[in-house]
Amino acid sequence: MTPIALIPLFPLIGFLINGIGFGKISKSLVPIIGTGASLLSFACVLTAYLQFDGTPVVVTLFDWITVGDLNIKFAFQLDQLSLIMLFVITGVGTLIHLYSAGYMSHDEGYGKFFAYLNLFLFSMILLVLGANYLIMFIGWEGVGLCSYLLIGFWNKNTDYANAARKAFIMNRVGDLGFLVGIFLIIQTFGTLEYLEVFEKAKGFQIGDGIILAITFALFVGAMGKSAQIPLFTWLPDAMAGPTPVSALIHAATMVTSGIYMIVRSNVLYSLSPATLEFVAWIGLATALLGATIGLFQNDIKKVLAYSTVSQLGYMFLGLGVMAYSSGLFHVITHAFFKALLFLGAGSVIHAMSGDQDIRNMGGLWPKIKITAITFLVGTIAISGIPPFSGFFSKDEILAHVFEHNKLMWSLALLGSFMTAFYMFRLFFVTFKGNFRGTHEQEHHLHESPSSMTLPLIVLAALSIIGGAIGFPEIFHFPHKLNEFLSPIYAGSKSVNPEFGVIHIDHSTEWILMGVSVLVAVIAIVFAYALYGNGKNVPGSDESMSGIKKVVYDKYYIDELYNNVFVNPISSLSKFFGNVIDNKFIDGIVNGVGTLVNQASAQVKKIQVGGTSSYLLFMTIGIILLLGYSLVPSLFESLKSIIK
Amino acid sequence: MLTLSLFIIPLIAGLVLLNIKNKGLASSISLVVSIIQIAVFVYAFSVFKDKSALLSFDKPWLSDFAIRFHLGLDGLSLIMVGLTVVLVSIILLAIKNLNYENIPKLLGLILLTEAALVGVFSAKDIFLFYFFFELALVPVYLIANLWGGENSSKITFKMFIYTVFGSLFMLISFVLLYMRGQSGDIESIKVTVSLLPNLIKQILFWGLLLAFSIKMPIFPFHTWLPDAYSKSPTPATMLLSGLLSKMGVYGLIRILLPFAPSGIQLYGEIIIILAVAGLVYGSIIAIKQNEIKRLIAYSSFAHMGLMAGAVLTLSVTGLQGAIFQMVAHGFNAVGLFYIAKIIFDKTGSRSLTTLGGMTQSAPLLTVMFMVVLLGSVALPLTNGFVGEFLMLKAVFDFNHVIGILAGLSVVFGAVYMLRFFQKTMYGPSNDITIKITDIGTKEMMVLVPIVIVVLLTGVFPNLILDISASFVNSLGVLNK
Amino acid sequence: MYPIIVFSVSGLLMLYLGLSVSKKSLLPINLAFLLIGLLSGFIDWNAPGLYFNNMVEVSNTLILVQSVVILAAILVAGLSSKLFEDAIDHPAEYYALMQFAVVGALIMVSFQNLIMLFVGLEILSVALYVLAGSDKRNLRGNEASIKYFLMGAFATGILLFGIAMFYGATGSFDINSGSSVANNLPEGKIFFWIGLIFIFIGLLFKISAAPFHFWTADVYQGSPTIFTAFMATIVKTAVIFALYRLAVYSFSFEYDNWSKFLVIIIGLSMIIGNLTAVYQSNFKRILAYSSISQAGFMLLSLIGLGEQSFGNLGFYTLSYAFATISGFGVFLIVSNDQLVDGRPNENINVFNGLFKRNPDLAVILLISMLSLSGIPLTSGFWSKFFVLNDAATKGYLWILILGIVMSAVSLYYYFKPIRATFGSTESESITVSAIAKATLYVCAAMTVLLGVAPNLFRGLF
Amino acid sequence: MFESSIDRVPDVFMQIPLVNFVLLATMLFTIGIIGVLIRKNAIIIFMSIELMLNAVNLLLIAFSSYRSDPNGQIFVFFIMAVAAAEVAVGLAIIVMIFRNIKTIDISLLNRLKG
Repeated sequence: MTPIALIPLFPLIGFLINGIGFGKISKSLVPIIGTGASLLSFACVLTAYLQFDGTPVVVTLFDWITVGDLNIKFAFQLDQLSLIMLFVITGVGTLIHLYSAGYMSHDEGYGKFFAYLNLFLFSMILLVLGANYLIMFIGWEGVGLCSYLLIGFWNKNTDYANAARKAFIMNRVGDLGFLVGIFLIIQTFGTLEYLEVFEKAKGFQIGDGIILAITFALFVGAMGKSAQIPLFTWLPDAMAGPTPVSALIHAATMVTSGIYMIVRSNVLYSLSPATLEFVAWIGLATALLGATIGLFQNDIKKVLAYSTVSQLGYMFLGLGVMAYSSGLFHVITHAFFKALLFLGAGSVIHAMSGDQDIRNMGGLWPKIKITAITFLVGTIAISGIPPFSGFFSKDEILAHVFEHNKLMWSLALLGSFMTAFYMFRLFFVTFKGNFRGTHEQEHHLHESPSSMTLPLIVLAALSIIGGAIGFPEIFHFPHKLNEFLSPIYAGSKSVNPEFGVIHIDHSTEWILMGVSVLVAVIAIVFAYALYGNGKNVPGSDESMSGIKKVVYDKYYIDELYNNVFVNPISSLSKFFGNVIDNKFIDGIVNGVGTLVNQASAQVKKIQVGGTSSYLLFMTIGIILLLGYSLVPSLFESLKSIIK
Repeated sequence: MLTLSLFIIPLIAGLVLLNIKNKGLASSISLVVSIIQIAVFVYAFSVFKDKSALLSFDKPWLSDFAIRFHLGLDGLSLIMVGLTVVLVSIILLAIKNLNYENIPKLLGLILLTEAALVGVFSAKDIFLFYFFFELALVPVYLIANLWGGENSSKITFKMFIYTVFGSLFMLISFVLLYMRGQSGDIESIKVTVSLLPNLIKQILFWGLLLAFSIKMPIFPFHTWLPDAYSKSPTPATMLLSGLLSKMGVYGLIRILLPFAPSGIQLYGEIIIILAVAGLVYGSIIAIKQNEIKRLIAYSSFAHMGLMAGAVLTLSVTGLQGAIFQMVAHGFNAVGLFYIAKIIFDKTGSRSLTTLGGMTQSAPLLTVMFMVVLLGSVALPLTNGFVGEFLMLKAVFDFNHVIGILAGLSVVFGAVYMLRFFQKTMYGPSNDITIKITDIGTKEMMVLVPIVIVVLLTGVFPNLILDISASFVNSLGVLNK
Repeated sequence: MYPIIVFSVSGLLMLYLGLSVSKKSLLPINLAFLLIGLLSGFIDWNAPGLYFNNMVEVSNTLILVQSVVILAAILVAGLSSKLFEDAIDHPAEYYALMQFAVVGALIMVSFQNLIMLFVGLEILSVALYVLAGSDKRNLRGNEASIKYFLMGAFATGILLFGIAMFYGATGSFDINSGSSVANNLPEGKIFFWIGLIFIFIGLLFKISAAPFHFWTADVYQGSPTIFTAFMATIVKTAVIFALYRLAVYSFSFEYDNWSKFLVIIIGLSMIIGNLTAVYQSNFKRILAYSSISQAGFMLLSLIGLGEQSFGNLGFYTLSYAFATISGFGVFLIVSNDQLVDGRPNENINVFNGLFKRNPDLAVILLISMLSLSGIPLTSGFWSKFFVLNDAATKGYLWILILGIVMSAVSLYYYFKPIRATFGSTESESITVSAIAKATLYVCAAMTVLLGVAPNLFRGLF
Repeated sequence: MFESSIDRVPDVFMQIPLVNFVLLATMLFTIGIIGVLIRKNAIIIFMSIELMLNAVNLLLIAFSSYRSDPNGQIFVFFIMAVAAAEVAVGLAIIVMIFRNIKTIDISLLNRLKG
């Protein structure tokens, strides 16, 4: 077997061992197997990277589905894009596995948890490593399943189980779009293999209707998986899962698969500017929506969740303006700092004995110093302060947006202002001021074990230096990421002349950078002014009113969905089941039976009587019969007699 | 001869079992029969490509009427017979460990059903097909009646009379055909069928369609199904949902497609719309069902709708998908009903409102349930996905709007199946579910093979698709 | 030919033996006579021809049909074992009457002259009038008997008028003379037509085709069950073959005309028979109405009237005999086991819980009902298939569809007793005498055997 | 009528045409039927049936002599013999009923219904 095929194999084996052996394998062995599988996988990625010579490697394991002319192979494709994603997945994945070893150590479902995590890694690797859309779809649905399993990990709680179900079903809605996209691709190109599809796509004109349909359908899939409007409401609910899950799945990897998919299909998207425009606006809207809701949330993980929604919006915004690399760049940096923030939040929650409400925290800085410092690093990174990684990726997106559309840029800037504000609000309220929790909590406050802090430190380091892979052009450093990825965009370049052309001169770019940093700094100062002393604690849920309450309650979008989709379908289900099915259709069926019965009762009536009536009926029968058969022949005979 | 033995072994064994009382003996006989059947089938499978003559059995039956006792296996039949043989073995295994009275007779009746099903799936003569088609119902009817408790009599009778009513229309069609052709041979009728006058073609199409759509069932002929599935005892339900409903799809492919191509050209679209309407309709109804078996019943009905729609698109993809899905759904439905039975036996309840939290005391059951459930919500790498993917593609290619509507069932499927899962396994446990025990070796012996099949055919669907391809390619009535 | 002689003699002998032999040994003697009669028929095997001054015909196929009649009688006799010993004072009389009735039936199957038809019919009918009323103290039996008698005699009158007209038109009673009227004058044709219709009506009455079926339900219900079974099978067989002979030999050249009204009668019979049966709760009445619809199906063969029709009818009657006798047989045993007001319970609910009480009986009942409703792999399926096929070849599509739709309706009432057997009423098990058991087993086994391999019998024709 | 075979026709038909016999017999037969239909007394119904049979006898004899064919007359003997047997059985049945319910009004016999 080639090392490429080994990449998904190790997590699969890890899953099987931990899954089948659940309850039988000793507790100390479980994390070793789980983390080991992830680490081995990472090692394979590294090997594959070292062996990689710049041309895509396709490894076909077997023919998966062969029907008529359509042959879908179970094949992996290793190229620049999948390598980048694999590094993120296995790298961050390994760190989170390590973190979980400490975080979950008191949970009874310890082995199960690691099994699920490994299964997730396996699915995610399939998603990015597949050589065709259907393998991607396997991973696509597979990560959805793992997300379901992990969100519902503490399924005794009905709300958590509901959140898990909601996530799966919303994803399914998106998956349907993806599936339609796949059907359209088969119809259009006759194949699903990336290389063939993209090669054939070069023959299409920009703005071709079918490409529009394909890209749009695929984007619907991305909306579901990457929590974009209108399919984003599951992601905040998904915070019901254990925190490492939020970090791995709902921040660093799974939710970015939509971005991966679009980058992967960049040829198609470049062919369809209309879809790109749509993607950009959806991304922007999501970024703003997420940011506004994030302003008022008081649950530490919810803030991060909406922040994730918002950051994903930025990524799509970047993709929408054809800055594929920038989107991907942000995926990477976001993976670092958002995983860091989540894990840090996990560490805080760990310290707070499970409490997630920031109104009960405060003054944690001296108690859990490593967590606090790393958390601060993450916060700075996400706020876009140079030279932290978030600055570079976000700025690159903003630059492209500026060139594309000034209105978009200003809105995006507003978003980044809010981002910096709510993140620092979160930081100040959590770590500054005095402790507001109960005595038991205060007594229990402690720094997390090293298996948890080590990942924090590593991720913090990455959050700081991660931007180095993509310096802006004006710094006169090589943009490593762009260079590495450029073969991926060969198709886009050839089909869309707009792709990759930048008109901004250096002075404008300097100004743009300056503006975005300034905005972030103002936001931080603003946040400090409000919350920096730790006195100004957000009020209780009841005290909110007006617009603030609407935003705090997430614009009542969940309620809207309930009223527009969930409740009508429930009523429809009952109506169909009880009325249409039972009363109407079955009524007709039973009615036929009743009809026969009734007819029978009527027919029976005339056949009950005395001998005379029987004889009478018989005689009538005879007469009728005679008449029926004799009248014509009698008539004939008479005619012949007359003749 | 091989096909004949596949038919005759369960027949004889079934008759023997009906006449013995000893439970142990009966169990071992049924086990032996299962093993022999599977062995014979595997052998038939191995000779399928090279020495297919071994698979055919052809003797005159009614020489005056040119009706022959002709059994044979082609790609489609091989798959269906294989499904029957394996699934019946699993059902037999499952039954033995359930608490039913009079197990030997139950096993015997199941074996008789198997014989009839093998007959249906391998018959090469229309009359033979018709006989077995009708006959397969009789033992199931008896099972439903004898082991079904108080109120099942009325419901199973409705099912019986409804489906027989449908198949009588098939008989009309066959008699008409037979009078025109003076032979019952399916292959030769295929050739001559285009010469028939229009009226006969019409009657043929509608008669056959009615028969098969009641059997499957297709909307709106389905109302016997929810009651029949939910009120019948589990063995009968397993047979009905896993195998008997497949006779309808099989009939569509084997009989209707080649016999009434002109009718399908004319009315195919309406039928597809009906089928997809049933798919969506059934899925929506399933969302709010609280009774486990009823929920699975509606889900089953929905799946059958998609199969019918896919077949009538007359595309290679649709047919392949439907054939694959027959196998997949067979296993999934049997698995689900078996799990429903386990849940009922352990808790005494089939209502979702009273269950919950079972995963805490029955993790193994949860896992098995999960895998079967994933199969039936068509998660990739399980068997459900391949069939559903191909069928949806076929319907989508046929008409984008219908295709997307059909695709909605994928979403709804997730909704009701996960609700089912959540309301039984997740959530806080209650008085009923707290003290249950997990499943043991007996149950695992049934569920593990199902799970293996679910995953194996999901990862390697070409195992089945390769065989059915030989049939589909030779069908010759498909749109290109 | 020989069976007629055998039974005429043995019937008389039986009457004498009844005086001297113990009750117990009468049944074996009766069965022996019937068997001798059955075998004697085969003396004429491969000796076809007309006998007794062209009064009766003998041919291999007719011998087969006669065997069906005798076989039915044997099976009914087999069922009678325990019953006759217990309930009836002078069973010999009834055995004798049954044998005489068989003589009548045999004559009707093979008559060559209308005189023989009349004589055969009367021998059969008069014997049955008596048998129907054999339970003298039972008012229902009395009623059945008088109804049967009055209406039977009325029908005989109709038949005779027809025969007279036929004679007037052709100048002969020979069944082949019908065609001679073709050369006759137009006035003769009117006589002929009146004759044809009246003869048809007379016989349709006996076979209880609608609308001449009114007596059937009452008579079936009122008569002792054992004789109902006898009536249902033997009369039907005899009359349908009589009709067949007339249709083929006397009336075939007028086929185009009479087939038109016959097909209406068939349709009526199917509709009325099946539809009325749905609402019944008395098992004998259900079977009575079922027999009306079965008569409709049998008559389909006359519509077909091809080379195969005779064989089809032969198969139909045999299959019908097995199914009906086993159905009545199970009912007889079960209803005598459960008395209501001192009389056998004849309601459907008598079968409640039968499967638990005696599964064998339940299975036999199931097979019988499946066969009557025409479910495949019972002989009933083939018989219906044959006759429907017969009719369809003549282009009567609608009757084919009607027949099949009505089969579906018939399922409803045929399954009433079956559903009852699965009921859970707890009651003690039923014991069955050896001979009756054997009879029932034979019937059920033959029903299935002929269903699997119809050529065993069908191929003989 | 029947001119073609006039030379074979017996003398009586020279005075009374065959059709008159047929009409008479038919009328008798019809009277019999009407009697059967409207009377309630079993014995009278039975007598009406006998009337029908005798109408047939008359018809047969007429045809027989018109055709100069003895078969018809032979048939009449058969009918008479069989009718006698029927009478025996029929009267026995009627007597049996009379013993049980002291009447022979058939409209009172209606216990058999479904």
